[in-house]
Order: sequence, then structure tokens, then C-alpha cells
Amino acid sequence: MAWLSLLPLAIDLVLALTLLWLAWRALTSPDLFRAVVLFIALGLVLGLVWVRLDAVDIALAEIALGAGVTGALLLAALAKLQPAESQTDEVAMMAPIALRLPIALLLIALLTGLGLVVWQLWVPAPGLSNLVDARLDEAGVAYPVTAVLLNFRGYDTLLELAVLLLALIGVWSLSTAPHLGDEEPEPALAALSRLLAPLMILVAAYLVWVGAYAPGGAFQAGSVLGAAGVLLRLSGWRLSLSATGWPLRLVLVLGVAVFAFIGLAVIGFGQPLLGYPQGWAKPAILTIELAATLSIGAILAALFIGGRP
Amino acid sequence: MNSVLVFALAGVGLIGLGLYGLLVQRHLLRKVLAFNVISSGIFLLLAGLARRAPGAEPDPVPQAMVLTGIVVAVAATALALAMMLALRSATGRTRLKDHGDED
Amino acid sequence: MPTDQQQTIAETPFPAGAFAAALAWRLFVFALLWWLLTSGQQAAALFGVPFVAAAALLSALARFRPRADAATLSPVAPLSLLRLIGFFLWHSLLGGVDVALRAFRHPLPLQPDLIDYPLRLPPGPATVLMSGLVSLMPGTLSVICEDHLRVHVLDRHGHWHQDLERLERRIGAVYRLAGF
Amino acid sequence: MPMLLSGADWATALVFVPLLAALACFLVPRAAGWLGLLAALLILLATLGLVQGLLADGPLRVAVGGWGAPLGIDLWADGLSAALLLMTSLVGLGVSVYAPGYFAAHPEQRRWFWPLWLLLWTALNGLYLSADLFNLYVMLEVLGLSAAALTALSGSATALNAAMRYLLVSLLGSAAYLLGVALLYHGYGTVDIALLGERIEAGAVATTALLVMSTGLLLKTALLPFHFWLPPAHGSAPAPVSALLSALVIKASFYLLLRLWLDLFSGLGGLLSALLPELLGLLGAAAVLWGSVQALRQRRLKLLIAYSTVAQIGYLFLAFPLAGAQVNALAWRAVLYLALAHGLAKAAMFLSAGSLLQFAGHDRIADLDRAVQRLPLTLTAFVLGGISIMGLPPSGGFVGKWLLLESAFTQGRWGLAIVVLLGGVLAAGYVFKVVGYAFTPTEIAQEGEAVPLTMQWSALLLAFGAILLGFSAPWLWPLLEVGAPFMQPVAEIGMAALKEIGAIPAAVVTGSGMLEAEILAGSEVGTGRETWIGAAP
Amino acid sequence: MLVSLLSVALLVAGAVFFLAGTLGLLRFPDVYTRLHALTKADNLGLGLMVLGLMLQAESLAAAGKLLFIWLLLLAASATAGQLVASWAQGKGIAPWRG
Amino acid sequence: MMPTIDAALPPNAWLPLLVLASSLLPGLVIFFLAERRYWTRTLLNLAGSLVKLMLVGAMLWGVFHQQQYAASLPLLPGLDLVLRVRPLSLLFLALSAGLWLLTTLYAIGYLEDSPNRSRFFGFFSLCVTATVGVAMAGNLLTFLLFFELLTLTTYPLVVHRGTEEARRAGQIYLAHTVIAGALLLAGTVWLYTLAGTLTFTTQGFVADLVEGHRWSLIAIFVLLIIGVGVKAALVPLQSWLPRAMVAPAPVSALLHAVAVVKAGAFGIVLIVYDVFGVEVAAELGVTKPLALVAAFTILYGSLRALFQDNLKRRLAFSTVSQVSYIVLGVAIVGPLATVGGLVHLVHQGVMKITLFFCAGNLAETLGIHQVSEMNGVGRRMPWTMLAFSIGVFGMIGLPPVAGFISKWYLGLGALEAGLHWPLFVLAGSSLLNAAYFLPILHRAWFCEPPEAWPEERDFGGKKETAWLLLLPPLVTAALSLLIGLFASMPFTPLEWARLIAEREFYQP
Repeated sequence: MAWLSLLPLAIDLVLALTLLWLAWRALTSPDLFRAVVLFIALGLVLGLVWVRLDAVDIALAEIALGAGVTGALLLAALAKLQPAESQTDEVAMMAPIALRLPIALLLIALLTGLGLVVWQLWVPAPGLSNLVDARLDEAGVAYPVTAVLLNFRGYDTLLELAVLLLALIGVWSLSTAPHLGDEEPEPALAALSRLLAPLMILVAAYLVWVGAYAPGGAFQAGSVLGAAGVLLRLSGWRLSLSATGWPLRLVLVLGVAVFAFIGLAVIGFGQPLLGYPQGWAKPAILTIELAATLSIGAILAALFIGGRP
Repeated sequence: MNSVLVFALAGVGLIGLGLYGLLVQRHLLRKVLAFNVISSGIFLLLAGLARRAPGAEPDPVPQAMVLTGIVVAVAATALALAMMLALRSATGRTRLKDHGDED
Repeated sequence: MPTDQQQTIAETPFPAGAFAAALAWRLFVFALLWWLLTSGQQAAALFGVPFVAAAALLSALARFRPRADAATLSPVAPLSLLRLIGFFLWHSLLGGVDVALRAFRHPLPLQPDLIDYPLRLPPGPATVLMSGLVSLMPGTLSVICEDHLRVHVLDRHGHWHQDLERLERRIGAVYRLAGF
Repeated sequence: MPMLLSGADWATALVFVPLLAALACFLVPRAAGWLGLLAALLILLATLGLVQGLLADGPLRVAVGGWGAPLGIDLWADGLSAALLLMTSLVGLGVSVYAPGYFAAHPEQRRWFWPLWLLLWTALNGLYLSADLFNLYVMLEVLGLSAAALTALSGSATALNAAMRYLLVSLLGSAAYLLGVALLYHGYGTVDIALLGERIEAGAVATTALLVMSTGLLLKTALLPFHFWLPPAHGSAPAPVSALLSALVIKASFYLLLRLWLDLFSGLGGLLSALLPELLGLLGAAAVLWGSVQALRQRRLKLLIAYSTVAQIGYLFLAFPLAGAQVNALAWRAVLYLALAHGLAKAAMFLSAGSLLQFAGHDRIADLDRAVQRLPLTLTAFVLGGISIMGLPPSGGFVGKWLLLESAFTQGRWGLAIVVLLGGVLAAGYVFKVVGYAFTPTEIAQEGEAVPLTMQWSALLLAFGAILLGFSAPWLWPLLEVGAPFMQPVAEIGMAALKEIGAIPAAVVTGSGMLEAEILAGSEVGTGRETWIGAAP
Repeated sequence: MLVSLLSVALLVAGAVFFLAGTLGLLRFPDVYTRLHALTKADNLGLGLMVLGLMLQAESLAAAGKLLFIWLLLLAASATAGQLVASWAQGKGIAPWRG
Repeated sequence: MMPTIDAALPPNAWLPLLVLASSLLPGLVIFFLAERRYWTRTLLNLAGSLVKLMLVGAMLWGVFHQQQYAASLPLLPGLDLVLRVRPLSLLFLALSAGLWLLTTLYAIGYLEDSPNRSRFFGFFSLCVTATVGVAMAGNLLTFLLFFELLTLTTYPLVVHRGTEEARRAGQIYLAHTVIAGALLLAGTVWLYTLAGTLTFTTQGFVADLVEGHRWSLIAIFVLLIIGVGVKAALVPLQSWLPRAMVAPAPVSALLHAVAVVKAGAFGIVLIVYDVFGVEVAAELGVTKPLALVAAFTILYGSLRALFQDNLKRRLAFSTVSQVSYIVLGVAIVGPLATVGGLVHLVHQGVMKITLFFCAGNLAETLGIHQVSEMNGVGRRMPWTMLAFSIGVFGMIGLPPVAGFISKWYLGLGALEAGLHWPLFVLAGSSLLNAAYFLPILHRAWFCEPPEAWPEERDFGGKKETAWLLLLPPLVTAALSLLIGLFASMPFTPLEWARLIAEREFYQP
């Protein structure tokens, strides 16, 4: 039954090749729409790969953000490019073959090197997991990834929230584009949205909650919430004018602001920056995650909609 | 040879394909796609190798890093797409001008 | 965002009583859902309260969102709903079997067509529900749902018309519409 | 300054003040100008506090969250970071004073400028203070995205094209950097620079990491041949943004490169770490010459200044081949002076260009005469900045070039010395090309928009800063000793080269002379320079 | 024992319907007919599987969760089916005729 | 940031700084003055130059009595900016301070009603600041600083007229001086890496290096000499100077007599004496080529001057020639030649400035720019032409005008050094001087005036020209006569040059 032990490896090989094939097709397909769809498919397969690698968090994030939000953004952008861009002249859109060939050869050489290095790295090493395990008790949450994300390396996460906000500010600063069209949505879609949006709120809350001891967390939850916002938008909801001003902006900055505020406030209690006092880690983390979820959802929805309010 | 190595090498492959796309393709949307493919490749390398220790839980630190990375990539994609649309509405082009000195 | 998404002020008077009922019903459903999701954890219950409330409120608001084409709203009839569910489950089983059988046969027993079915249901949730369920019934797939329903049928000689009529009647009953 | 707050508090303030101010500006756009100015002042205060703390207590290491590396993220501040932070706060304050005047005419841009700029500032400060490679990646991304968004702010077709290119380049650069971080983490199990520095050893992993990270950062730093994105981006952005990009943003990636090189890679040995400095030096030399010649050829002022930046970036890399051999790293100090002086001077020049542009409505060099004559302060700022760029005494640029030349002559690197000098001559050429037209009135009478005094004076003061930097050694050198950022294992090649030169009389204690004397006499020789430097650990 | 037997039977039945749906997807001639296969056979397949799994579920909550997932999928599938069909109709794709 | 004065320094550190400030501060203030603030500007200018003159006088007295004046400001570890006033500095200081006053007076008269006067006088003052800085430089770094500053501040003066021609002349001037500056910098840094110090000492500071670094030192010498030689207009580096004649007359006076060319010549003096030490330089074998270059420049300048019709260009080539007398005196190793060279620094300045003032007067009053237009101008402007004639006689080297003293000592110095060829150079040059200057005098005094002058301006009544234009050349002409006549009195340039030679370069 030796072949049975090889079965997982075979599956992995197939997955890996699928990844590469999808990536290749996504990058070279002459039709942009097809390219985007293939890219989304790539994201989904990547999700599977992450599951195979026991990285359920990343799988969730990959599907929600990598494939979902990115895919939605790409499709929305594509829709705004249509119809002129649907038929693209492949030859004009690529560098001349005389350039392509050396680039390809160079890349193959470089990547062979990189591949060899990766091969070299194939020495089992625990990384920091032992250290994380050793101090997980102090982290306030039982799930290592969340502990790293919101406590051990919370500073990164704070800035990551800032990156999202920054992207939105950037998009708004650029946007001459009007709002998404105000045409009446498909009734079926609208109905589904009305059904799904409230459920998504619950799912998002659940993801935040579950993140404390299992895969999940603010970013996955935020993307679910963002999707809810997008759906509501598609089903014809509009923010009233009074809400698109500072109330909306407040929601957008809430994540960073709460995170920063808590991170700074602890200094007043004799703690180091972003160092939660004993016993307060879990409530602090949950509060931060909730605020972050809200902001991430709002930011993602706003990014999708594109035009500034 | 095992699955971790397979995926790490696949990550290298993705980086390569993405780089090729980024350099060769001219349409900005494709360049954005290519950037995302590169990122995915790097993430695969970063978090894939986190499971090297046999039988143990995967190292959570690279996983957290990849989560951060994914969010950053989404943000960058959003900004890049918005910029592409703005460029298109200003110039009608969806590719970069080769010699950007004068417009 | 759900929490500060405010609906534009309706010109028509707001049906406060109906709204309260709908809200209560939804609170119950979503609380149940939360309980399901968190597998009944005690600590999670408290955490879930605001979200259940938000979800319920959003859902209720969505239901009562003023719309030009909306018919008057009244609460659903629970009994009719149960009957509809039974009807639906049975027919979706039939639908699945039907398609499966067709898929396995050779040659393909298909005589598809697009047909139009004039709706008696008023536009709004009822129509949407109708069109969704049509797609899950044997041999039918709704394509367009406006004042009439355009349906794709696998067998144009089948008794799809009776099926659609029965479905429409049951839905009308659920929504307590006159004439159903 | 009363030391009520610790160094850690100041470091925290340096990151969080701009971050919170950015949020506030986003929330309340109407008050953005004042908020930004307030933040700029607070940041300067915090920087001074940090500098004071560093001088008093030595280098600073803060464990964010109290975890400590390798589990948590550490902040790290030494002389190198402090110097760059100081430059950032000065330029930042200058730009913040300048911006309200400039954007008064563009309210729509003003609204987005402030949050984006303050986020950029957050990233800069965060980057200079971080000791964690992955945290540095996040900072790089914040930096890149905000810089690209700022570049596009004017919304013109040229600007958008440039910004798009910049964004892609920046993203690719960060991606390459992240790849290196991934390799290092899996190779050595940490992303803390100090820990890595202890653990890293020569090998394929380290070499590959060095290559990909350097490539990524060079791309962002726009060293020739990666400079292609820079001139259009810096040339088409709004003037305050150009100033920020040229003065600050490229310095950040350069700083990171320097940091990595000093702390991680320089001691690796092997062929690559011997060849790479030479390659960088070569590219730097090419950049100096090419950038300067291109600048001379430009007809538009902002493009001229942008190409000048390409050239000045080249200078920063001339130190790499020079630095290996010297234990007290004259060349690194030279680079630091050049970087700081370039920051102040280039900001002044871009801000001046912005004032001229606003006044005249264009920036064609040949037609700027009247505008220049009506704005003497602005011209003065431009010329003073130019003096530092040219490397004329007593500016900061002069001191930098002096140290670079000293280093080059000591090691007999004539080629590099010639490049340094030639670059200065060419710089004089392009600066005085502008000045020459300024003194030559054409017939077209130009009546321009009024330019607020805040715009003129902020540029002028920055330019003065670049000049006064030349006199800063008495306090800058002790600051640079904090944490001894330039200490490194002396490569054996360097030692051999020193002995071969053998040119240094033992009585004269120059940088390498001290080394030589110590080798010869086996005892401490302490006169002149050494008393300044203090005993470096 | 009986429960687990029933559970397995349901799972197998579900799998059969999935298989049928997939076969239909491959064999059916046009987009509309393929949508039939997707919406009906797969929903039924999933429904049966959910039922089978619910029998094995450790708690009521877990069972409820499964049911909930099925309901959501039904709604999504119906809506998606209709959206795709109307998109095809909008593009002027005529139904296949034997 | 205020320059921090080292507390350990003696209290007379302030005097050198005040000398700098006496032109720097007025200059900076003048930049901000409105065009119409004539009197304020004039007051500032004159007050500044008078104060500077008095300060220089005080230091002259002090140094004579062995007082020390020095100030320093740290720039880099081991490397300070140093101002140190020595007899040699005072020679140049006194010259520039004195002539600045006169040039300022002249410029006030000359630029009346022309645009951009605040800018002009601002740079004018800065230019003098740089010059006195050069004079007081205590080490090569400080010298470099003020030398470059001089480049920067004279550029706006050269292009002041704002014509396309002026712009081109400015670019050429810059191209020369900037490249020269780069070479100077290269030489300075190289020297520093070898010697570890840059402080001027009377016997030079490179004697120890001759053993091991002969060729490096020679290369450094060449670099430094080229670096300063451009400003000194040594052939073949002179081509900027005649072109720079587009500048207004006071600027020409400044360039030729007070600041730029003189700074170059002064730099050569410093390099030969204070950096290398004249004996070390001779040992290295670099003085002889330098002397030859100087000799060639003397003859070349004179020859070129012969063929210029434009008066200012003729004077410019004359400057090329005359300044190299100083270089020649330096390069001929020996105390007497040194005295001759040093004293010519002053003498040439006073005489040449007279000539430029007069040329400016002719241009401003009558619109005369060409020698061929000067027929009979002596009758129309007798005082101007009198001053001009005295200057000319001095240039030719006729006793008792100052120029004679210089040539006399140069000749004696050559003989003392056992050289004969310099005598022929001197004689030839004097002949050539006569050949290009005397025809001018002939035209001015003995030819018939034309019907009308090219562009005559009326200064009211029977006045020859504005008194502010007339006074300075008369004073300088008188001065060149007086310092020639009373050459052996104390505090004359000659006596001071002797003092320098004795105290500094040829200490027993």
C-alpha cells in the first residue's frame, strides 16, 4: 500500500500544477474578462492549498480577500473599462517577442536559483512556534495566529489597518469617477442581498468571536462585512447624505483609532506601548477586533464602490 | 520531497510567472494581476515553509505575516485599479506611456 | 455600513406595528442563528447581542424599505408557509431526481424551450420568492422576472403550467394576498 | 529639555502623532492645515526629545507590547536613525508650513494631501525606528502607497502616468524585499535585525536574501538603471509632494538598504559581498554623471530638479566601495551628510520651484526671469539649496563631498574622486543655468499670482538648514556615535589595502590613520579627531 | 448503528446526485440546461449530504449550522442561476433545440 | 546658528569677525531694501566700508606690534574654519578695504537710476566679504570656502546687465571658476589626506612629505595652482576675463583690482609660501615652470592688449599681463622678488582700478567704448584723463609711479636669484605696455576732438562728470603716485611687503 502514502503528494502536485497553469492562463489570456475569472479561480485553488498546508486562517483570508474582494475589485474595474477594452489586441498589449524571450530566460535562470535556495531551506525548523506556544497563556487569546496578529505583532496589524485606510484615501483622492450607477438592481439579487446582508453581520461577528481560539478574525470578518456592504449597495441601498460625511469617516477610521488609542492608553497604566495589562488582553483584543472589523468592512465596501461619497 | 516543498516551489513558480507578466504585459489590469500573482507566490513561500517541522503545528508567525500581506496586497490592488481608471479617464489609455516626460 | 445606513425618510406613514412584529420575529431567528453558530457557548451570547440586534434591525429595515412598486405588506401566514416548505421540499426532490435521470439517459431526453408565464403575484418579495423557487422545481428555471415570468423548461410538452400555477397559489397564500 | 518623557515615549510619539493626526485630518478636513502644522511641531519636539535621550542614554530599544524580539517587534533608535529622523522632521515641518499656501489654490487636493502626507510621515518615522524586518515591510508599503497617491494628487495625465508607474515599481520593490524577509525568516528563525545579524552566516540563503532585498530597495531608491520612474514622478507631482518624494521618500529605502548592509550583510564575506559594493559604486558613479547631464538638458525646472535627484542618489552609493576598508567609516558619515543635506536642499529647491510655478503658471526655465525677480527670496532659497547640491562650502553637501573625497583619496580611488568632483561641476552647471536665465529678462511681461510669504520663507529656511548643516559636526558626530551604527567587522581586504597605501603618517590621526597607528603601536593614539569620536565600543 | 447506517446511505445518495449533476453539467447542451443540472441535482445532493451529516452531528447547534448552510446555498444557487440565465438571455443566447 | 567662538581664544577674535560682518551685514540688509531707498543704501554701504577700513587700520597697527588676531569655528573633527590675520593678510585686506570704499563711492555715482541697485550692492558687499575672507583665511579650507563664495557672489555682478551677452559671459566665467574650484577642492582634500592638516604656516606644512610623496605633492601643486590660477587669469586659463568685461565698470574694477583676480594671485602666494613653503616648492621643482607660465602670461597679455580697440578689453588683457608680475615675483625664489611680487599686488590694484574708473567715466559721460573714439578726450575730461595718464605711467613702470617700484624689486629679485631672463620679460613687457598705452594718451591729449561724442550726458553746468565718478580715480591716481614717491615710509605697501618677507617667509 505504499502508493497510498503517495496519494497526498500526488494531490499536492496536481494542486501545484493547477496553480501554475491558472496563473499562466490568467496572465496570458487574450480576453481580460477571462483573465480575471481565471485569477479568481487561482485564488480559490490557493485557498485549497492553504487548507492543505494547515493554514485555515490564510485559506479564509485568501478566499475572502485574495479571491473575493480582489476579484470583485477587478471585475468592477473591468466593468468600468468596458466596452472598449473587451476586445484587446494581444500583440499590442505585450512587449515584443525580442524582449519577451530574454526576459523569460533571465527569469528562468533567477528562479532556478531561488528554487535551489528554497530546496536548501528544506531543513525542519520550528521557527518561532515554540516561543509562541510558550507565551500563549499571556496573550489573552488561545489561538496562536490571532495571538501573533493582535498581541505579539500587534504593531504590524495596527499599521496594516492604516494601509487599508490609506488605500481608501488614495482611491478617494483619485476618484473623478461618479458613484456606481443608480439603476434599479435585479430583483432577485436585491432579494438575496436583503437576505444575506444581515446574515453576514452575524457571520462577521462569529468570525471575530471564533478568532480567539480557532481560525478567523477581524480581517476575514471585515471582508464578510464588506461583502455585505457591497451587496446592500448593489441592491439599491444608498447612504443618506448626512451619513456620508463625518459619521462614515468615523466608521472608516474606527479600527485604527481604537487600536491606537488602546495601544497608547496602556502606557498610562505603566505598560509598554501596545502591551495590554494582565487579564485585560482578551477584552482589549476583542474590542480592537470589533472596531477593526467594522472599519475593514466599511473600507472594503467603499473601495469596491470606488467613487467618493 | 513532500507537499510543503511542492508548494514552496510552486510559490517560486508563481513569482516567476508574475514577474514575467509584470514585465511583458502592457495592460495595467494585467500588471495588477501579475503583481497579485507575485504576491501569492511570496506568501506561499513564506507561510508554506512554516509547516516544515514534521507533525507539529505550523509556525503561526509567518501565517500572521501572510495575513498582513494579503490585506496589504488587497489595498494596493484597490489603489492601483483606481489609479488605472483615473488614468484611463484622463488619457483614454490603459497602459503606461513609454516615455513619460511630456504628455 | 449596517449600523449607520439610514434609509431615506419615507413619505408614506411608517407601519410601526408591522415593523415591530417583523423585528421581533427576526430577533428570534437571528438569535437562534447566533446560538447555532457559536454552538451555544455562554460567553459568546453576550458578545452576540449587539450583532443579533443589528442584523435583525437591518433585515427588518430592508423588508420595510419603501419602494415605488411595493405592494402593501402584511405578515406571512405561518401555516401556509409550512405547507409551502413541504411542497417545496417534495418538489425539489422530484426536480433533483428528474434532472439526474435525464443526465444518465441516452440520448438526452431534452426538449427545452423558453416560455412566458403571466404572473398574478404583485411585484415585490412574493415575485422574487416565486422566481427563486421556480428554479428549484423540476424542469423549470426562471430567466427573467418582471411583470411576467420567463421560464426555461426542459420539456416543453410537460405539465409545467400547472406546476407554476400551484406554486404561485401557495406563495400568494403565504403572503395573505387576496385571490389566492 | 526636561526629561519628563523617556526615549521610548518620544519614539512612540514619533509614530503615533502623525498617525493620529492623519486620522484627524481625514475626519475633519477643514481643520487639516492646522492639525498638520501642529503635528509637525510635535514631531519636531519628539525628535529633539529622542535625540536628547539618545545623547544622554545611548541607543534605544523598545519592545512593543513588552514581548521583545524575536517574538514581538522591537523599535530601535541609534545615531543613524536619529539623524534621518531629524532631517525628516525639519523637511516635514518646512513642507507643512509651505503646503497651506500652495494648496490654497487647490482645495480639492488640499483635502487629501494632509492625511496622505501624515501617513507618509508615519511610515517614514516608523521605518527609521523599526528593528523588525517584517514591520519594515509594512512601513515600506505604507510609504509606497501614500507616496504614489500623493504623486497622483494633481490629477493631470502626466502625473497619473507617473504615479501609476511609481506605484507598480514601488509594489514590485516591496515584494522583492518581502521575498528576502521570507528567506531570512526561514533560514534563521527571526526577523529582528539585531538577532539576524548575530545568526546570519554566509550561504545561499543569505546571499539570495541580500540580492532580492537589495534589488527591491534599489528599485525604490531609483539608483540608475532603476531611475526611470523617478523624474516623471517627482517632476509632475505637486511641489510640496515633489519635495517630500525627493527629500524624504527615497532616503527611507536607502536607509533601509544601508541598515541591512551594515547590520546584516557586510560581514558575510565571500565573493558577493566583495563585489556588490563595487557594483553599487559603479552604478552610483554612472547615476551621478547621467543624472547631471540629463538635468543640464532639461527645459523644465521641476524635471531639472528631479534629474538632479537621480544624480544625487548616485552619490549615496559611491560610499559602498569606499566604506569597507575604514573602521570609523568616514564614507558612511559622508553618505549621511550627503543624504541629510540633499534632503534639506532638495526640499528647498522643489518648494522654490513650486512658488515659481505658482507665480508664473509654468516652469519653463527660459521664461522664468520675471517670476524669479519678483520672488527674490525664492531664488535665494533655490540657489542656497543649489550650493549644497553643488557641494560648495560651507554647506552640508560640501562636508559630505569632502568626507567622500577624503575617503577616496586615502584609498587611492581616483576614479571615484573624479566622479565626485565632476558631479559637483555639472551640478553647478544646472543650478546656474536657472540662475543665469533668472538674471536675463526677456521681453514678455509676466504678472503672476501672489505667492504667500510662508511658501517663500519655508523654502528659504530649509535651504539655510542645508547650509548650516555644514557646521553641525560638533553635535552631529557625537549623535552618530550613539549605538555605533557604522561599526563593522573590518574586512581583511580593507586591512590589506590600508597597509598597501601606507600613506598615513602615524602622527596624524585620520580615520584610517588611527587604525594604522593602533596596529603599529598596539596602543591607543588619542588626539584630534579621536576625542571627538569618543571611544566607540 | 441504525442512525449511522442511515447517515451513510444519505451521504451516498447525495454523492450520487452530485455525480448526476456533474454529468449533466458535462452532457447538457447549453447554458440553460446546464443551469438546471447545477441548481437542482447539486442542491438535492447537498441537501441529502447535509441531512446525512446532521444525523452524525455532535450537537443540535452543529446540526442547525449545517441546515443553515444548506438554506443559504439554496438561496444563493437559485439567485445565481437566475442571474446567469438572464445574462445569457440578455446576450441573446437561444435555447438549444434537439 | 551663531558661530561659536571658542572660549579659549584670545579676546581679539572678534576683530576678524567684525571685518567680515562690516560688509556682510550691510549686504544682507541691502538685499531687502526697496529700490528707492537710495540714502539708506548709500549710508549702509559707506558706513560698512568706513568701518571696515577702520578695523583694518586697527589691525594693521596691532599686527605691526605683534598682536594676534584669530577666530575659528569647527567644521569637522580636526578641521576648523580659521580666520587669522597676519601681515600677509593685511596687505590684501588693506588693499581691498581701501579700494572697496572708493569703488562703492564710484558705483553709487555710476549706477544712479539704473535698475536692481539693491541687488547689485548686496552682492557687491558680499563679494567684498568673500575677498576679506580670502585675505584672512587661516587654512586652506577657509581659503577654499571664501574663494568659492567669491565665485558665487561675483557671478550675479557679471551678469548684472541682464543681456544675453552678459548671461553667456557669466556662464563662461562660471564654467572656468567652477571647474577650477573642483580642482582646488581635489588638491585640498588630497593634501589633507597626506598631511593631515591644512593650516597655513610660514614655511609650509608639507616638508615631511617630500621624501615619500614627491609626485603626489607635485600633482597637488598643479591642482591647486590651476584651481586659483583661473581667477588669477594665468594663460591658458584667462579667457573668461576679457569676456567678463560686459559687466558694469565698478564690477570690472572689482574683478580686476579688488577681488577676483587679486584673490587668485593671492591664492598663488599662499600656496607657494604657506602651503608648500617656497623652499620646498623650489625643491620640488615646481616654481620654475610657474615662473615660466607667469612670464608667458605677461607677454601674451601685453601682446593681445595691443590689438584691442575696445578700451575695456585692452585693459582686461593688460590685467592678464600685470597680475602675472605677482606670480612671477612669487615664483622667483628669493626675498627681493617676493617683495616685488607682493607689493605689486597692491600697486597693480591701485593703478588698474584708476584705469577702470576712468574707462567707466568715459563710457558713462561720453559713451566712449573704443580706443578709436578717444581723440581729444583729454580736453573734454582733463581730470579723468590726468588720472588715467598717471595710471598708464605706473603700468609702464615709469618712476615715480608705484609700478616702477614693483618692477624694480622684481628685477632685483631676479638678479638676486641669479636669473637673467626675467629681466628681459620685464623689459619686453614694459615696452609692450608702452606700445598699447601711449597711443591712447596720444589720442586723448594731442588729437582733435570729434564734432560730437557718441553719447554725451550732461551733468549740469561745465562739470566734467559727476563728482562721485571723478573723485575715486583722482584719489587712486594720487595714491599710486604717493606710494611710489614715499615707498620707504612705514606702512607703505613696500615696507609692509618687506615686513612680510622678513617676518614670514624668509625668517633668519
